[in-house]
Amino acid sequence: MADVLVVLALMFVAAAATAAVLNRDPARQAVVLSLLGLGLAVAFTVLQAPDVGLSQLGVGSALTPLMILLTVRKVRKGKGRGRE
Amino acid sequence: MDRFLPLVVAVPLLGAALLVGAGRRMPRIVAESVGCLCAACTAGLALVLLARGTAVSWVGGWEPYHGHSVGIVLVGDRVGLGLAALTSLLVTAVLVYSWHYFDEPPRGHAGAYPALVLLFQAGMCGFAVTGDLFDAFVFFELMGVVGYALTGYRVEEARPVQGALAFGFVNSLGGYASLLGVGLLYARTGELGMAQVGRQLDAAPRRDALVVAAFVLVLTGFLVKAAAVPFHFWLPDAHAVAPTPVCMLLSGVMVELGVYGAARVHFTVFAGPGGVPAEDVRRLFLVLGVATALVGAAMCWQQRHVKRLLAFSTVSHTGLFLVGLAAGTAESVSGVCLYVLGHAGAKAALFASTGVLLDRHGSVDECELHGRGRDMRGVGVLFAVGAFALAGLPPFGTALGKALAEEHSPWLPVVFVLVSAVTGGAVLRVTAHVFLGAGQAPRTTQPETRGDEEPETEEPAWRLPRPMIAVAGLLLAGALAVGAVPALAEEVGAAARAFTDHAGYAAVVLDGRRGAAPPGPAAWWTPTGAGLGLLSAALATGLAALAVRRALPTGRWSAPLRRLHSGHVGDYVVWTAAGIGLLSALVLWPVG
Amino acid sequence: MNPWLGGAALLLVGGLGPSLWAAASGGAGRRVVAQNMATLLLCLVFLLLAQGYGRTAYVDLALVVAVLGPAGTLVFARLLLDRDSGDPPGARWLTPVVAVATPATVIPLCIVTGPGRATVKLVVIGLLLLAGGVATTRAVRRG
Amino acid sequence: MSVFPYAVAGWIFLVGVYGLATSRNLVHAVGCLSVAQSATYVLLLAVGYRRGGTAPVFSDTPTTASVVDPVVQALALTDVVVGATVTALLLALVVQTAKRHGTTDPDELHELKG
Amino acid sequence: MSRRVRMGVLAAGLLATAALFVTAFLDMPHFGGAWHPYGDRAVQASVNRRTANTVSAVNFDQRGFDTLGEESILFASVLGTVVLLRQARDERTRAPRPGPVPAALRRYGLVALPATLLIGLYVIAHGQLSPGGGFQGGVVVATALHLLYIAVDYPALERIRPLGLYEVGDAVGEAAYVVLGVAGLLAGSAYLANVLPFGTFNTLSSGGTVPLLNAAVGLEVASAVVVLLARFLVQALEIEGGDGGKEQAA
Repeated sequence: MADVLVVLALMFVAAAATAAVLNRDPARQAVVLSLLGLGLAVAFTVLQAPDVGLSQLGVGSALTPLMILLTVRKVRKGKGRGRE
Repeated sequence: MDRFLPLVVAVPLLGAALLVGAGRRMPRIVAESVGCLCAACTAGLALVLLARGTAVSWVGGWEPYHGHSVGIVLVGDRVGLGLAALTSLLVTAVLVYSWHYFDEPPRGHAGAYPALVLLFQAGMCGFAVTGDLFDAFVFFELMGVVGYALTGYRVEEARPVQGALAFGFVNSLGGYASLLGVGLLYARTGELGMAQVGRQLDAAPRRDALVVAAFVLVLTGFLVKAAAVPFHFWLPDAHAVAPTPVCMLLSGVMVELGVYGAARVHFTVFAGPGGVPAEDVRRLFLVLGVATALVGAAMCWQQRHVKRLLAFSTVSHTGLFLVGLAAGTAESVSGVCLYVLGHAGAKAALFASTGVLLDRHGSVDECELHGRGRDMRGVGVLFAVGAFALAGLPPFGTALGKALAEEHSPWLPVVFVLVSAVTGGAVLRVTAHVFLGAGQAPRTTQPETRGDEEPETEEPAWRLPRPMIAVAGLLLAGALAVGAVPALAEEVGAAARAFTDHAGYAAVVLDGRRGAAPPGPAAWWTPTGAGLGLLSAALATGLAALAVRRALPTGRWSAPLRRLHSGHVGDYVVWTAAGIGLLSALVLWPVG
Repeated sequence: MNPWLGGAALLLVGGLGPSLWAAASGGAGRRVVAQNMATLLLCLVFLLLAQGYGRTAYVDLALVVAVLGPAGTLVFARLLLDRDSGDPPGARWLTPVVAVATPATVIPLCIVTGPGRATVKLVVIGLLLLAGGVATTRAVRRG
Repeated sequence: MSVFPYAVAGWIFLVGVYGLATSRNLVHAVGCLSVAQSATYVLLLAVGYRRGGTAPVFSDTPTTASVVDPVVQALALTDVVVGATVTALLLALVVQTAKRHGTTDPDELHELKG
Repeated sequence: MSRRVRMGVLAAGLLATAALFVTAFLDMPHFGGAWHPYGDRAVQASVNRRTANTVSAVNFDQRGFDTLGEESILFASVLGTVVLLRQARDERTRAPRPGPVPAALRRYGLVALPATLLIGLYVIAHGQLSPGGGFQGGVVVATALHLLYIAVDYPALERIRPLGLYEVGDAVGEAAYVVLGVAGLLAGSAYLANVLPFGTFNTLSSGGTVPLLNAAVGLEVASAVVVLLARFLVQALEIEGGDGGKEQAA
């Protein structure tokens, strides 16, 4: 049973990683990256590493998306002004 | 005394924390003094420890019990501590050089620049003295992170941020490849210390794909740092655009630490019966080294952006370091060590002199600067001397190092002489154009990086900045001393014998065996070595003279090679992936 | 076969899998809704895993998701969603799913755990999850 | 099953490198780099797993319990921090690149050539 | 490189790397095996020193030097971000306008903030006992403060964010870690040696220096993340201009 969970979680992680790479728009990629982070947290937990899972949650759920989206916002703002 | 070894990392870290914590209230002069002081103290500590011989320190007091420990070991053997001392001395020189260098420090962060340099020092020293694979990765990343930030320091301009990005992407990727390799080694041996991993591999020799893959992956990260072909693309982009004092560190020691990492891991982990066969490693270093040396030299000759030219010369000399390592003998390794010492002095001095040019004329473009350096005789002399040091004119340390490193194969001297002549000749050409106004201003039509940089310094200086020139002069004197002091060469020889001793390293670290270094022949100048050095210096002069008279064919032959250096992050990543494949092919190449 | 772990596997396949699919395709609104759904279900997955492995220490993960998950969704709602693009598809299912799934997981867990500090923690997580679910739904649907 | 977790780690690394190499947007490239890094976490933790083992945390379990390897977990923890900080620094550089070059497409960065 | 060449080289490189991976993985010890010599020693050492969370013991005691490097990386990257995202000479700031936020959301933010803060502090404080520790808790604490931005508005965040103080906190955390290491030297032992009494297993004060180092890391991480996000927020919301160089070139 434990192995089944490991396989499921790792499959989820692999799928999320692939999806994160294939989503070329950075803002939308950020959503997938956040799911990748959540998936990794589950995978770490089923691999009996809750400490790592916790830090992945801390980094992946709000911090990284916030940084990426703020970057995207800044970058788009700059571009928009350039066109005017 | 050994237990003070971790302080070579802790002191700069503490200095950086102090500079950031109190930076708001700190006048600039205090901040810069604190930076210099911390760097100098670390240098002193490293030198004291170096004088005492090998220092082994188990951080946290976790000494091994029956050869096993749960802690991290720092191993200050003579090569590691020597590099830490070199790094610290160079950092001190750089901090003196950049006294009031930048026009305005970030608002409210007067200490930011010295703090970053101190963190850089901590990363490099930590990497040099660690005896643990994962710890090496951590300090590798610390070096990297600070390196990216320092490279992109001048955010007002377009190029630095682009160069820093390429640096960041490629180096981080290389670091992760290394970490994957460490993971594989951990799976096989259940250990992380280099000595322990090496012992475990030898205990049950199984030279299988796992060991090869671990070797290739760990090496990938270090060779990215060392800028070996095809991992070298980031280096010219980063070195051309980083602030000049930072270039002195990047080219002077950081790249060499990549070579050191590769050599250290090879000798401590993979050189035993359970590792990678010596002839495979030899092939790998030889092919990669020769390719790197030739590509670097060819590209170096084509540049008009002086910092980029120097960056490519670093690439090509790194190639020669790798070639020197290929033999794997104590003598060739001692040659590489001397070469690295001499090169650090010469290259840092050349960058320092370039910084003076940039400070005065707001450009580092060979064409634009044509003849404009006539009134800067002193800088011109420094440039020319630096060029001869690169070319390997005896008695510079570079020449002695090359002489010792090239002797193990009959055709290697050809590569050494050619590469030294081309890179030295390129710098001499610049000297002739800029400081003598010789020939006509060169023109090219190819797509290339021009040297019209913004000045980095406070205001155009009307008087030559004395500290900057003094630092450059001192660095050149150091490069000269490396080749002129027999005691130093003797010490380096002993250091190299200990460095290449696979089993001896593990005995020192794990069994606490502190024998005297195995005796060996003292390496010193030979007539052949000196003659080859003179030959390459003469060739360099000739090449420069021909170039000034335009008697050489134009650079059209190199256009395809130049197009590969596209400034495109995606391309660089592609080459990194291809490089992993190339490394595996070289290691696994069926012999005979 | 441990029913708690089975439940976690079921939620992983039936809940997080489709969420990933929705988060990786379609418009911004649909993605944010999927992300929100994923964090809410993830919290329940952690609770079930903690019970299934018999490790109360793992409950801390659920506790952290219960506060950071909604925070993440609010980040997306604030910086990714268009203000005037209306209700994203699927958003109206968020509140019912949370309202049903949270008690359906937490109450049996409380019963098994019995009264004590651990139960209080479970109840707190459940409440945080409900509050977070309602708030994020509001934020996602505010358009 | 005996190699599946390792294979997942390898796949993630390759996919990340692919995305990084073909990316047309630097922010996306930073995301791909962090994907590639996830491979290292997965590999490390897979290496340290012990079947039937539980987390090496003894606050709620006897110290005689069979546990998985805590060392790789400490390594992965360090690695996660490294990943987050590198992401932050690279994003800062992307912000400045966008400002100074007016684009985030690596194909349109023309300053450093030859 | 042209697109086709790039894809070709990439395909070759990826295939070779994949082959390398596959052959190596086939030689790996099987997944889930029982042989973990270093791990077993680490568990033993941790229990001997009465630290219930072995991972924390490895992080802060046995391999504390790694964590010193890790915290320095964080410290360096925050400093690097501060330097890289500084306001350039050709840029100016503008006061951001507060955006409209639904009242329900605002209420949630004001309730969730203290709850998140408490949870973060709890995770830091129990680092040597249960999963968690300075890094994890520090991130949660920092995220808690930013609930003010994402659920209320940016000016509200600015009011509780005296940046200078957080920068000092970042430096103090880093310095505290370094100095605690030196304390081991001063006590006559090694750098970062665990020289304090180990206490009683499974209590808050167990583990000797582990809780102290843990607290130093918590302080540093929380402050560092606040400073880091502040630079991004200022760039995205306040700073304008900055393509002066581009315009001149055009």
